[in-house]
Amino acid sequence: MSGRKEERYFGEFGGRYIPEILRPAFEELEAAWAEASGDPAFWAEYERLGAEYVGRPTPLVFAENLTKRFGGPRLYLKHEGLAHTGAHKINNALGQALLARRMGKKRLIAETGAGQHGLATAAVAARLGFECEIFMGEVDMARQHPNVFGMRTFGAKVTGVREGGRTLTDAVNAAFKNWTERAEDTHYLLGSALGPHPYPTMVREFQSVIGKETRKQILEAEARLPDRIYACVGGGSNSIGMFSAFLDEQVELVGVEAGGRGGEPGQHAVRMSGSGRVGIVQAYKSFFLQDESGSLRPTHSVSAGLDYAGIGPQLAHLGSTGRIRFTSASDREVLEALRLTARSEGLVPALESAHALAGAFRELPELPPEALVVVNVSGRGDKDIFITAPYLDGEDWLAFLETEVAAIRNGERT
Amino acid sequence: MSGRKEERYFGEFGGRYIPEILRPAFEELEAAWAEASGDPAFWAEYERLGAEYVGRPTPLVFAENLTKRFGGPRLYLKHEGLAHTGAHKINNALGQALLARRMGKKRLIAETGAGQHGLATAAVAARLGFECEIFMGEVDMARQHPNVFGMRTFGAKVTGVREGGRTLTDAVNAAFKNWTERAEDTHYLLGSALGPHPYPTMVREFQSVIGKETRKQILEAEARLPDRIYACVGGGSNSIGMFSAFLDEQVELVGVEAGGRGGEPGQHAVRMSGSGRVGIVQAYKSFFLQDESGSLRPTHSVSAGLDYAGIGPQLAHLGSTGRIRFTSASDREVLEALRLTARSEGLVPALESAHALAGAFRELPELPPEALVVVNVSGRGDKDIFITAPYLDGEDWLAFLETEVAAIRNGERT
Amino acid sequence: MNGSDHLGVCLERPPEVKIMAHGVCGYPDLETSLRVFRSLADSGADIIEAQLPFSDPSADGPLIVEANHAALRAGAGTEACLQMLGRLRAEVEAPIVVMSYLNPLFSHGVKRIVSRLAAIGIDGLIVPDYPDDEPELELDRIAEAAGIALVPLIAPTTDLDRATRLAARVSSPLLYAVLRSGVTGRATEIDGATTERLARLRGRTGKFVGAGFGIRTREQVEALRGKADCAIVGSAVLAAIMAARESGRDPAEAAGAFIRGLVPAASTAAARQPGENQRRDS
Amino acid sequence: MNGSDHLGVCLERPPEVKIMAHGVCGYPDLETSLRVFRSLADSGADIIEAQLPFSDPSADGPLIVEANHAALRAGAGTEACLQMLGRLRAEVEAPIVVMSYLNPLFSHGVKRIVSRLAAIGIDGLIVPDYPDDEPELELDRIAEAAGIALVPLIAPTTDLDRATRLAARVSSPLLYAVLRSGVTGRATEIDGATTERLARLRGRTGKFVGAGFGIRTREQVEALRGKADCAIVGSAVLAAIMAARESGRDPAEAAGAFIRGLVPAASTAAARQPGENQRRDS
Ligand SMILES: Cc1ncc(COP(=O)(O)O)c(C=O)c1O
Ligand SMILES: Cc1ncc(COP(=O)(O)O)c(C=O)c1O
Repeated sequence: MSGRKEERYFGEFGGRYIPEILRPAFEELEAAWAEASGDPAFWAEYERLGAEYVGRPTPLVFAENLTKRFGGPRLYLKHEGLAHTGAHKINNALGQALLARRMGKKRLIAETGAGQHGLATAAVAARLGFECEIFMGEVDMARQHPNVFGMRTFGAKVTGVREGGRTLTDAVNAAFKNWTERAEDTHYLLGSALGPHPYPTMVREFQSVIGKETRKQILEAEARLPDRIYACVGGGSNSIGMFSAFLDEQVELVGVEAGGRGGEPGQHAVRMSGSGRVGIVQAYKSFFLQDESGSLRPTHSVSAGLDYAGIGPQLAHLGSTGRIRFTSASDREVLEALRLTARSEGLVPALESAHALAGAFRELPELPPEALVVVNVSGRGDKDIFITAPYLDGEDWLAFLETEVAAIRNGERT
Repeated sequence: MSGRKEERYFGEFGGRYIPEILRPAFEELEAAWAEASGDPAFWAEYERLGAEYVGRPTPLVFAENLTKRFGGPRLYLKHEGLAHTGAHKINNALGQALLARRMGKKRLIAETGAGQHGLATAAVAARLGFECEIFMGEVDMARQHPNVFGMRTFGAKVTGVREGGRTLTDAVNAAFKNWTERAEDTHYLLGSALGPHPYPTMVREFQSVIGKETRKQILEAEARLPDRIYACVGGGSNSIGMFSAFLDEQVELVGVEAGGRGGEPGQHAVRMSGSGRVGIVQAYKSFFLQDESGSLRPTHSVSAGLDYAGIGPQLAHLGSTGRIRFTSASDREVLEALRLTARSEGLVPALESAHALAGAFRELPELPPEALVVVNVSGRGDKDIFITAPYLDGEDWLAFLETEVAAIRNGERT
Repeated sequence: MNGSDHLGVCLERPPEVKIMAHGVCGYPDLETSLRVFRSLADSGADIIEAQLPFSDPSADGPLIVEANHAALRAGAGTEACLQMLGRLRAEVEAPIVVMSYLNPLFSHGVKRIVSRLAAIGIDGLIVPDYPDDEPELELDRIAEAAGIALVPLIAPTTDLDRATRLAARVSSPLLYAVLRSGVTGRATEIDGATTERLARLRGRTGKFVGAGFGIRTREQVEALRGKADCAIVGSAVLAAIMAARESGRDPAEAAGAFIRGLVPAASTAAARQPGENQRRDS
Repeated sequence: MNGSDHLGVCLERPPEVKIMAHGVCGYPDLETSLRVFRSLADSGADIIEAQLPFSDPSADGPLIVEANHAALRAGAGTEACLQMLGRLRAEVEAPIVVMSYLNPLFSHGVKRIVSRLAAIGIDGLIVPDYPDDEPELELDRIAEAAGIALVPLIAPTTDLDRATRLAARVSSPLLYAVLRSGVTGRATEIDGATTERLARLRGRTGKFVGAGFGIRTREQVEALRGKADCAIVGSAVLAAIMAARESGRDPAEAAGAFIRGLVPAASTAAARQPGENQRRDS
């Protein structure tokens, strides 16, 4: 048995429930990760490209106007939206790509839902000279087309997945399947802190730069640690990346899940604070939204990046032990939080990140004025324009799209 | 006469050809600028927000793959696209907004063409608590609608300009006109290093952070100054911001203008390396694309941000003296440069910035391998998706837009 | 008699409040604009203000901007406009003041265009974007030398000391007092404070004061009586022209009718009869 | 006789290369899937592989995935599938092996579902995402205790030493040798190297070797003769069923016909006649 149990599990969650055919790939990956993660030169290169290419550190912004509005607690925003390609996803993409290079791989594959992870992977692949193929459910391809276009611009092949609900889960399956065929030359660059060991650990380590920077920045700004930190939770990479630096501190950690349209099955993606049950799906053990026969349920969220039935095993564990408190925000609350943040701070969060903000806005008024709060803004909102514009801009947006269609048809756009 | 001639002019270019009604506004602005620009506290605040809000410094990226491709000269990219709101424009917006706050103004107005300057101004206005109105030609509003939506998301009012060609020039006029009515409580936040004194100086100073950072970064990376620097030239703010740190050095400075579809009048925006003539328009003296009666000609560029008939007076001067060499790149060259940069370096430049890259790519093969070249990538390409996607993504993009229109009509997007 | 003097003579005569009527050269086309100017003069306009069309008329409101662009689209280059003005000069006695932004003048060559204007017999020049502290073009000196009155613009924000200095710099007998901030074309309320200001301006500078921006009714013209010497009417004339064009009526006739409606009750058409406002050769 | 033994007995009898035929419980609906399984058994399938439908069948190719989702849409929950399997068990003699991903088992409770499968009379269990180094679920121990054969999957990448260890861990008489990388459903070329590997696997482990992934022709089945004991056929059966549905033919009949076409020439229907592959009560 490779990998001791305590390495592979977080409490009862985690593990590596892989088919026999992938065993060599995982053994290779685990060995490479063990070796690289202990090598200062590896981290030096990660940091060099993090600074030079990703644009790290991302700033910690004091949200002066929101602080005033909520009458007290000082609110800071960690702005991962300023990272290259617009979200924290690239921290992990860069780290794994460097590992893949070290392993001599020539090709990167990845799943993507919202497209942010695919975009980050495609960018890093271009930069580091990998061939790249991104698997994406056909439903997601249709609703997140700008990111599809973005990935292609970076030279990646985007392969539509026709199976199941044709969304993120199906893309994960497709990527794993592709990997079983080409494990020799291919690294599967998984996009969140989930999946089989060593992904949850590896992704957390690559994302922990968020928490480390935040810790340093808040100490510089306020000379103390925050009382509370909010992060949105899809698979869990931005939240665990932020939280990991504070696990041993007196800091309340709050994960905000996608409340979607309401509590009915299929209308949300609330796994921890809702109806999730422990299961073993996509090769790891965690909380999943599943039916009584153990099949994953469909999910819904206004933000494609939180629209997933599983959650990273470390978060499942920390949620079970109570170290992380979980809550959720509805689609409507999220759109309002986005609007308020944009108008107050001149910063448009990704819809995913707006969940963290919505969670914070709900609770800020109850906090004492001397409290210190950080919200992780995992990404910027540009990517969401096709979702937010119809909501916030209505008729104007429709008219604009119709004009564009006509212009393309008339050959005015070439 | 306020402002000595040597302050207002660069060689024979510049000046302040304003109507009598704006004189008090300009005297107030000039005095405030003189006072603020000499106050270290002002710059400290500019730098603090630059770091915390804008995300400065932006990285200087070594373009390893392009360097290899062009067989020699080491190529670095200054990545202003990682600045908040996606382009260098925010450096200036932040600086002027801080000045406006110091002057006790409550309202910011600005013109915008591509929408990047409007977006930056709207963001900064939200952040610093100003009321905000952006003037934008109706033609530009239609073709740059995502930025219109972005500005509105920040709470700005976007006012369509129905006059003239309904593009940037008309928006400038509209902003000036609006200013004449509300100068007491309003600052006109002009978007490029042009217009009447003190704008060209002021905007250059706020943008000079680009050049200063680059200088420091290239010295750290290569222990010497570059041999050549390329920047695209619309109004001239990113170029002068970059170049100003190198004017007194042995560094060749190259400005790349919009070659558009070709040399015929109306098909390009080549003022310096083409058919521009000296004129006095929009309150400053410089090179303008004008007809024999002194009226501005229409211009064309695939990039809305370079689609302007005038050029900043300091660039006009430095072009006349030969200190800056001007060249141009055609729409096609620019789209190819964008594609190549995306695939080689995992970074999608704004179409404006892709002009600088296209100019460099044309000349790199002729340079000796030991040469050191910097290109200013003034912005990121996300904003251009409605222009680049029909070109690069064709049918797929059309199909996507049609699906969106149908989805909105069916109420699936609310 | 040079342009300045011609303007001065006109301003000294009755009526008490004169009308300076504005039109855009070449709008809607050159021939029609010539007929419009003629009709303005025939209908009681004491002074003609003829604007050279320009792509970026930055002090003008929507109607005048629109007329500028329409004129340019119809081909009214500076050269063609000058020729039209030559014909106009031959036909009307009233002083003609050319309004132009700087660039059409600069582009033509300042010296060259001023001497051409002088040769035509143009009396004055209004240049809204030529401030007093950018004298490098020497437009002021050149106009002066050619005997063309460079009419200073005085803004509501210009204090009296400065207005006095601006007035003293030029030999123009007329000042153009802008009645309010903003651009041409919107209605202006002419209240007591405004007329007081005009009167003080007249008193301090000893010049004739024309007042413009937003004048469109006989009442507004009346309100100037005793405080200013000339009502300057621009967008309102254009509005009449545009309305006529929309309903298929003659623009020149409509422009004239509008001016006749403005003439103060006290200064009857008869009072103007023997004056300057007649075509020389009609 | 427990499941492992039942499977062992079947594998010892002729024909030389047996057929394990796969179907998805509840596809296209529960009744039809029951008829499909019956028809497979009637038509010469020596072993039935019945898959519990699951939302994320991560080792399967497109056809099987599609059938899984269709079955779920048609309401084939685990409970309903178990009942259908009970009816199947009562009707056919051939060993029945249940194929399931972990989560349907885990979700039901591993102990509980294994004892229910045993009670029904299921002979074996194939769980593609249950690796040997995650024994915490104790599925291996629990299945063993219930006498159900937990059939190990051996990948082309599994070396012989490891394969031997995997085989030795369980009392299952059968190994499932995956013929190539990738997922189910694409054609597989069965070359000399492949059959040699199968033979060595059989030799080293002393177990019966079933070979699957991409088998769809009689020639492929023939190629296994002397090297492996069982051809495992999955997607190809589904393809026949889907084609039948599209053209309005009976899926069960089509599945049977497909299996009849696969049976090696040497093992005639007659040779199987007195065997296990008859419904008990037909
Ligand atoms: C901006 C942003 N935030 C959050 C997420 C959710 O993922 P995770 O929970 O792994 O951070 C995504 C996923 O696409 C994202 O794009
Ligand atoms: C990204 C970018 N680069 C360049 C420009 C051109 O302006 P300037 O020449 O002032 O830098 C613009 C204008 O919108 C822009 O958005």
